[in-house]
Order: sequence, then C-alpha cells, then structure tokens
Amino acid sequence: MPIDVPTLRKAFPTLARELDGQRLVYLDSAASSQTPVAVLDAMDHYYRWSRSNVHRGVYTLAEEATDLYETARTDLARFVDADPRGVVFTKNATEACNLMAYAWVRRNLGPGDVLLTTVMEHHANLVPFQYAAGDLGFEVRHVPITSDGLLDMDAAANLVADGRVRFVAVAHVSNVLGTINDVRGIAQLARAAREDAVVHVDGTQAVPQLPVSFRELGVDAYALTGHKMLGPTGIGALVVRPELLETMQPFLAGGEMIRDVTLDSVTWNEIPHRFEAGTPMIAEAAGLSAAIRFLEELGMDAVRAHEEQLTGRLLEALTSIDGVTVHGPTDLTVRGGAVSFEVAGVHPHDVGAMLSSKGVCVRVGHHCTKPLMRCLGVNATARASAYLYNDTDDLPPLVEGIEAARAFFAR
Amino acid sequence: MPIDVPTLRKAFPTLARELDGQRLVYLDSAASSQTPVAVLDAMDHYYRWSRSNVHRGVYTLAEEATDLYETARTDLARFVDADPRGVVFTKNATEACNLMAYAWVRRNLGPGDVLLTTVMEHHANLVPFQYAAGDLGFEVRHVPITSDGLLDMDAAANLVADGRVRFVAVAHVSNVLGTINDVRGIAQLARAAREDAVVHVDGTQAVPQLPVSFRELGVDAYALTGHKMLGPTGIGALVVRPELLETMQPFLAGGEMIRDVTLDSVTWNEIPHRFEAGTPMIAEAAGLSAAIRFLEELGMDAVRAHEEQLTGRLLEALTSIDGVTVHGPTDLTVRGGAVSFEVAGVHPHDVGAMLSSKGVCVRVGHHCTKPLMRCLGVNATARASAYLYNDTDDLPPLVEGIEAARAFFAR
Amino acid sequence: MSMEDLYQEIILDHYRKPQHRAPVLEGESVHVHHSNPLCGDEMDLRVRVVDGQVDGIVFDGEGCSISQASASAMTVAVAGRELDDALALTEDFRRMMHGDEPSRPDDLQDGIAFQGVARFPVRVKCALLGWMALRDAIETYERGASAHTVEHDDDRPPSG
Amino acid sequence: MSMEDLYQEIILDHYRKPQHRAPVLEGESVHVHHSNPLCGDEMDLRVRVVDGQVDGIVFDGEGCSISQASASAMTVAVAGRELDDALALTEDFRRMMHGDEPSRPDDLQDGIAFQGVARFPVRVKCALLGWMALRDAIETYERGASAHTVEHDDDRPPSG
Ligand SMILES: Cc1ncc(COP(=O)(O)O)c(C=O)c1O
Ligand SMILES: Cc1ncc(COP(=O)(O)O)c(C=O)c1O
Repeated sequence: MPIDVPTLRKAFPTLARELDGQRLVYLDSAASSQTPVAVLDAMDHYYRWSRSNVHRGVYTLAEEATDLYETARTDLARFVDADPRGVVFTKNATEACNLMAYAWVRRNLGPGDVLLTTVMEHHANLVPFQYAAGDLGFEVRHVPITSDGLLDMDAAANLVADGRVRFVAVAHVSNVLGTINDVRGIAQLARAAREDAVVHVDGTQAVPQLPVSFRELGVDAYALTGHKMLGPTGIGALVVRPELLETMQPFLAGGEMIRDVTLDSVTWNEIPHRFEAGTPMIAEAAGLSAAIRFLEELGMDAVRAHEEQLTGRLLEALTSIDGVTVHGPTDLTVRGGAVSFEVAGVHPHDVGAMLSSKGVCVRVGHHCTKPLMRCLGVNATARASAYLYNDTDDLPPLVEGIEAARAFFAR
Repeated sequence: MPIDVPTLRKAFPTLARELDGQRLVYLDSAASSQTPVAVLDAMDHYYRWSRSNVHRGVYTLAEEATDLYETARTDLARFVDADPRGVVFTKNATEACNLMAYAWVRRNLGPGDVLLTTVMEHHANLVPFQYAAGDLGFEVRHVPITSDGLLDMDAAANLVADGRVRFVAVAHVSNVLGTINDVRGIAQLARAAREDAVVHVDGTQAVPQLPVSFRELGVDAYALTGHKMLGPTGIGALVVRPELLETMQPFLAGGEMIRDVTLDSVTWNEIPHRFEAGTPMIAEAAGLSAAIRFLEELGMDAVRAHEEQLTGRLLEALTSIDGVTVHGPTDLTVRGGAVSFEVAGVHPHDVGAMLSSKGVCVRVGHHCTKPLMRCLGVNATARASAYLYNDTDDLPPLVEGIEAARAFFAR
Repeated sequence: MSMEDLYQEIILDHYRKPQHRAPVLEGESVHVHHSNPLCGDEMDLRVRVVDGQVDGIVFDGEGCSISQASASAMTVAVAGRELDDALALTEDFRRMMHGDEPSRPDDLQDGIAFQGVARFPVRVKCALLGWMALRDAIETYERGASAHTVEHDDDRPPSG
Repeated sequence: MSMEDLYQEIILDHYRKPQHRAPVLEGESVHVHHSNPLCGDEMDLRVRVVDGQVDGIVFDGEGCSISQASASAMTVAVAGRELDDALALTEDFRRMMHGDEPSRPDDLQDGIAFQGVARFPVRVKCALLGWMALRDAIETYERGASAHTVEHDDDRPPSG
C-alpha cells in the first residue's frame, strides 16, 4: 500500500511545529529521523510501569524489563533477517564499527595484511580502521568512485587481486551521494580473491530506507543506528554471523558480559551477551522495537517505493534551479534518499541559513566524509534528505529557499 | 530541608504500581533508580519539539538540540564540581571505565608496571583492567578488606610501597557492602609512593547518594552512570582532569571526534569531543540534565541525610530478624545505601522470589562482584537498597517477606 | 509473581524431601560436577549404567529450591530408562523450559510441575541444572569417560 | 531563525563590498594561512607592521558570508592600532562571540554588528576566523617569524 503522508505525519509531533509562523519542512532525515509517538509511548511505558534493571532480577519489574530488552533483539533480528544470537546492541552505529575494529580487526590484522574500504565511507566506517592501521601496521586501500558516484568495481577487483585483503569495510548506502552499493558483489569479489575475507557493512543509511536481508547479502557484519530509523537516540547495533561472533575477542568489559571472574582470571559469557557490557539501553531498546514495528506495518517495500519516487522529484526540482549541481547517481534504482548539492557562488552555510529562515531544515558541511569531499573537489555541500513523512509539498519551499539564497548571496 | 517522601513519591510513576493488589516496595535502587516525571518530560520535549541531530546543524532544531546536549555537560560538571572540558559522555559507567582502560591504561602500562585495584570492585571497574593486563603483561594488585568491610589501608600502603603502581582503580562506594571508601586517602597514598600515579574512581554508587566534588577528591578520573541517579538508561560519563584528558589517546573513532581526515591521516578534535564518537545520546543528555536539577533542588546534603538515616533503620530491621546476617560496615558515616544480607538456610533466589510475591523488589546474585563474593565466602547475596523515595513504611514488608521465606524454605 | 505460580506443591515436596539425594553411588559409572557461577548453584550427579540403562542415579548439591527440586524430580523420571530415552526426555524438558508443550508429559512425571518455571526466565537455568548435568553425564559416559566438570549459566540445544 | 537576526545590513555590506581584500600586501611583515576543516573556510591574512603598529592589513579567502564579512570588518577596526591594542580588541571580540558584552563597542566599529552571531553557535567560528588569524599573525610576528599555517575549527582563550 502506498504511504498516506498527510495521515502519517500526524504521528510525528515535531513536524507540526511552526518556525516563525512557517511550516517546518524537515529534510535532514539522513542525519536523524523524526520519532513517532508510538516510539515515545513505548519508552514511556517502560519508565512509568516497569522501571528497573534487566537480567537476573527475580522480581516482576525486572522480568518485564528483561523481556522488553530481549524482545528488541528478536525484533531487530527479524527486521534485518538475521540470527538474534548475532545481534549486539551498541549506543550508535559508530560504536558498532569500533566494536568490529577492536574485537576483530585489531586482533587479526598486522603487517602484510590489507584492509579494503572506499572513498565514500562515513568517518565512522573509516577512522576506526585507519586508527587500527596506524597502531598495527597493516595497509588500507580505498575503492574509488566513478564519475556518476558509483563504486568502481573494476578498481575494486584489482585492489583485492593479490589476495592480501582480509577485511572489507563498505557502506551499503552513501550518506552523501545516496549511492546504493552492491555489497553482495563486493563480498563475492573479496571472497573470490581470498576465501576467509571478512566483510563488514555500514548499513546505517540502508536500514531506514530499504528492505534489508542480512542473510541474503551474505556479509559477515552489519552496523546500524536507531535514531535514523524512527528510533530513539542512544541505541544502535552490530549484526554479526554468530559463527564469526563466537570467534571474536571481547571489546567492552564489565558486568553482564562475564561468566566468572577471579582475582586473576575471567571467563566470558555466551554471545551476544559477551559483547554487551554494563546496564544496556533498556528504554531505547523498547523504543527501537516500536520503531521496527512501525516500519513493518508500513512495509519496507512501500517505504522504499515512496522514497524512490520522492527522491526522483527532489532531483528534478533541484536540477531545474539555475546554478545548482547535484552529486551522486541519477539512476534512481541505485539511489537512496540523500541528495547533496551545490549552489554556484553561495557557501553551503549561507544556503543552510537561508533555508532555515524559511523553515526548511537541511544539513550543510562535510557530512563526516572528508575523503569523499576531496574526491568531489569541494569543501562542503548542502544535503537534502527526504523520508517517509515527506512528500512533494516539501519541495517548493526548498526550491524557493535556494533561489532566495542565490539572489541574496551570489556575487 | 528534610525530604518529604510521600509528596516526593508522586513524581515517580512506577512506585504507584500495584503488584497482585499489593503496594510496590522498590528496594533495588543500587541496580537502577526510578525516574521522575520531570526527566521523562525533558526527553519528551526534545523528541516532540526539537528532534534533530546535534553539532553543525545550521537550522533552529539542530541548534536547540546542540544546546540541550552541551547544557547537560555543564550541568553535570557543576553537579560533581568539575571542569566541563573534562566531561565525556558515555552510554554507561562501564563504558566510562573501558574508556580509561583503552585510552590511558593500554597506552601506558606494560611489563614491570602495576595497576592497583581492590577486591570490592564491581566487574566494570575490574575486568577492563584485568583484560588489559592479560594483553599487555602488567601486574594487577588488589587491596583487601577488613572484617568490617572497609578497605585495608595498611595493606594498601604496602601494595604501593615499591613505587611501581602507576594506575589505581577504586570504587567510591561499594554496591554490595555499601562502604564509602576514602578515595582521597588512597590517591594520596598512591601519589606519595609515585607522584605520577593516575587515580581512577568508580563513582557509580556515590554520585546518586553523596555530595561529590571531583576537585576536592583530587583524583584524575571519575566514572558515573545516569540510570542510578534518577536519569535515563543509555547515558553515563567519565569525568577527567582536562590536563590528563588532553594527553589521552582516542578510544572510539568516527564522526564528531575528528578535525580532519585524509585517506591516510587523521587529526583529532579538541577535548572533550575527541572522546565522543558518533551521534550522541541527545535525549538521554536532556534527561540527565533534568535529573541533576531534580537532585539539586532537593539538595545532595538532604539526600545523604535521608539515606543515612533510612539505612540505619534498614540495618536495624534486618539484624533484628532471626537468621539474618548483614555484610559491610555498621558505622553509618562510612556507609551508603546498599545492604547485602543472607538468610540462613534459604538460597538468595528463594528469598528474592518470596519478597517479589509480596511486592518487594530486591536484587539477588553476585551483583557483578565475584571476587568480593569469594572474599565473603558466599556465592550470592540478597541486597536491599533504599533511595530518596523510600521511607520506613517500606521496611515492614521487607521484614515480613524475609520471615516468610525463612518459614517457607528453611530446612 | 505469587508464590503459587512458581512453587507448586509438588516442587516443594521434592525440595523438602529430595529423592535420590546422596553423596556417593555404589558401582558409579560416571560422575559430573556442574556449577552455575551466576547464582552459585552446584550439582554433583552420579549415574550407574547397566545394559545401557540408568540403573542407579544420585545427585547432591547446593542451590535454590527450584534447582534442588528439579534434580530430584529428574532422578525419579529417568531411573531405569535407556540412555537414549533419557536423553530424549531431557530434550523434552529443555524445550518445555523454553515454552514448548512437552510431548511426553507422563514420562516427565513430577517434572511436569516445572512447566510454569518457563515464565520466569531467571529461574529456567535453575530448573535445568540437574537435567543438563544428566545430559552431560550420559554424553561423557558414551565418550568412554567417567567424570566431567562443567561451568555453565545457560543451556544450549543438544550438541549432536 | 530569520535572515535579519543573523545577516544585519552592515554584515551584508562587508560581504558584498569587502574592505582590504587583496591577495598581496606590499612590504608584508607576516602572513598567516588559516583553515577550518569543518566548513572549508580558508583565510590568508597579511600584515605590515611599522613602529609596532598595524600599518597595513589585507585578507583573502573563501568562505561563507559571515566569515568574509567579519574579516573585512576586522581589518577596518584594527588598521593603525598598536599590536597590543589590536590583540586586546581581538579578545574583546572573542568574548563577545561567547555572549559577553563587549567592553569597547566603539573600537570594534562594524565588528559590533556581529554580536548577534553569538546566538548561532555554529556560526561563531565563522565570525572568528579572521580575528583568530589576526591574533596568530601578531603572535607569529612577535615570535620573530614571518609566516604560519593553522588548521582550526574553534577558538580558544589567548595563549598568554
Ligand atoms: C559500583 C558500580 N560500578 C559500576 C557499575 C556499572 O554501571 P553501568 O551498568 O551503568 O555501566 C555499577 C552498576 O551496576 C556499580 O554498582
Ligand atoms: C553512512 C553512515 N555511517 C555511520 C553513521 C554514524 O551513525 P551514528 O552517528 O549513529 O553512530 C552515519 C550517520 O551519521 C552515516 O550516515
């Protein structure tokens, strides 16, 4: 069923806000999505009714809290088609990538080994590995992009050809170009060159927008974040093949991830608990469950169809403005909802400020992708990103704002 | 002003719950405290009014969100009397201890060095350092406890005497024995033996109960958690002397903690941002601010006075029951609110279940302090912990429940 | 929870008057020691196998009422059974603890009284301690060994 | 926000007709290059010092309207001043950007128009870029050096 945006918008309180008497036009969902009331209610219910800590509590509240938390794990596993034993909750996608860097990369890679990543990665999926490379002396290679913003698969094939690539870190969907990468293809390339290559995917921008099947992608690990998929802040996850997770070293140590400790030895707990230390994000997990159920009710196919169509209209609207250049693929079938653009003669800060004065929220800056900015030959871009609660009504204010910025600032 | 418990309780929705027609008696605040409506409102306000990501957003919502987040930092700094530039937000206290382990201990300690900790630590303040010791080959020493549950300061003096102790990890308040440790004294001992010793304190149980001045304690780092101090789940902090924080290596890498990245180099951001990677816990920070203001309005002296008095009554009530033994100090001036006890002939699980059947919530188990359990010669204990919303009305149900457990189970 | 939800009369009977509780077993074929570091439960289980059957079985241990009573009920339910049959019954009990309907309620005998424990996840491992020790004892015996020590805090599906 | 809150007419004037904007300065004493990797602003600042005074000053750069306009207003406000006085004025501007009332509003000249920027934390660093370059240029000159390159994304209190 197609998404009925006007009805849907009622579920998102912030969208009803006015700014200086103007309708709020939120086009920054690639940075963080709005949160529906159902998610807030789920968290509230925990705080008002079952407030307590999880695990090993023998009383009713603690049992309820544990149940909420563990249900979130199975909900998320179902949503991305993975095994719940491989679902590790983190505070955000960045921690999920770091978990992979500490618990696998730093324990396995050294001089002579190669880690493959791409020039379009978000810093979260790049710097943890660069940092490890600096400490441990392995090599990092980067897949370049083609002029239409796709990963250069021929180059990728060359980069893995010597069989030294043991780990691949790649985004499923770019937060700047919008590109939907063929991660299945990359995994096959990498494994063809070296059977035991571990493939880690940054799915942060994919999970909110696309139907994702971890099993079908055939990758080893997959990072995501709650606050971009209608969920609360403060929760993310790393989804790992359980067989791989079993072999990974612990990362954060402390309560809950331990089976036994003496003064000089420690026995770790089972997966996935071995990777979750300390009191978890209980309310946030309850909120994430509600967000998943909200998305499931709409259906991810419908979400994707809506996004694809609206992004098409957004691209048309932007390219029709004089002096505006858009980055990234024009083929909508390999494109997510983030659209980065430049306005000739106007600094992105000034574009953003003018849009803000018209109630339109877009992000400006390097979007935590400095290497990609260098590839594109820019310092920063403005980025509009639509989501399921946006529709074509949101495009005219964007266009007017950009035109006003041109008129006001361009010298 | 003394705390008016009946009025105060109205702010805590879960406390109004009934369980099988019985009043809920919540005595598990050392595991997680209840959350007042003001905290829920603060989070709700963010989600319903300013929902967006922080940092570098040029539009109104993003400015408001950034303001909420950075205000939480100054609120927390004021609350524990520290410099906001040394306040790093984490997801919980466990991550805060791991941050110290990764960003300082693992970068500085090696064979020949010694790390001093105590037998009463929570796993969060023990295992990250044990784990590092296993990887790096430094020695770990443990301060033992006296028969009345205090740290053995003479033994501590001996343990630091050879000048090899470079790092100290010690709890401010024990979550099992309730002991308030003389961390200032320990820091002086350690520094007398070795000027540059770094002293890291686990303040998780102290911050909710005591007025804490980081500056007066004269320690280097201090970990705490939000969910035990009326705040939400999913947020904690490490407070560090800025001069030390400046010298620490990054831990989690990713967005926001970076100044610049090229394909093969990275420049880190300023403190404290260098230690906060990825989208932070925005709603949680807003909630923590509200929790701090709630505590400040009551006054931490009043909170402490209430706790000291009530804990005295709790100890009296427990020791008056036949077959009940209490662990930890009897001197109330060196005691926080956690009271661990044993019931002769009844397994803690069964004590907990009987209490639960009477609506009384206590924690049973090893409380993530296995080494301490071994010292005490037990496998597990039951633990009752009162907080500012408890009063003497909550003691009779506890006593009756324990007596019923004795009658029902003791063989 | 109410006490009756968890502590059925049958359970309490086994707790108060455990069956086959003893520190030694004459002619013992296999002995396993299991402990659950999370709650401190300890269990010694000894089995005498004759002609592929559980000819004798005793347990000894320390732990909460649920773990002790469940071990007692287990010994009664499996005494005299073929080893394979005892393993199959163990699996039936394990699944029951995870919320499935038991397929052999009669054979579980008093073990059926523990069905309600499934609703108390924290206690599931208590109820399973004796049964998991039995499974390990049989597997140890079939491997040709006579003793085994295991630390665990949870059950897993059968290894085979 | 409304455009008027941030973009005062004086600011726009400086943006559209920048003062002292030039790529070279005859007899230059010191040249600093500052960049802000976060938003891509770049600033070249050249100062000619004669008798301990700012005898000549030009800037050149790329960046948003606020950073360009603020640099322009800065050059006007400090031209002819003693170096120490220029540093003191810089500190006054820096504090104003952090919400303090400026103590020398008249001396800041058009710089005062940027007071409202303090309410837009993201833009504070834009407004400070030129001033921080000036501070660095003077400090570099006083160290006896003639050029300095700095990457920064924030201002800090003066180093001395
Ligand atoms: C003394 C002590 N330290 C550390 C922790 C860990 O806190 P968290 O679970 O919030 O990480 C706790 C709480 O369980 C504690 O009581
Ligand atoms: C592609 C991509 N990866 C990773 C991240 C990091 O997510 P988080 O900030 O939730 O850790 C983001 C979001 O900023 C992103 O867009």
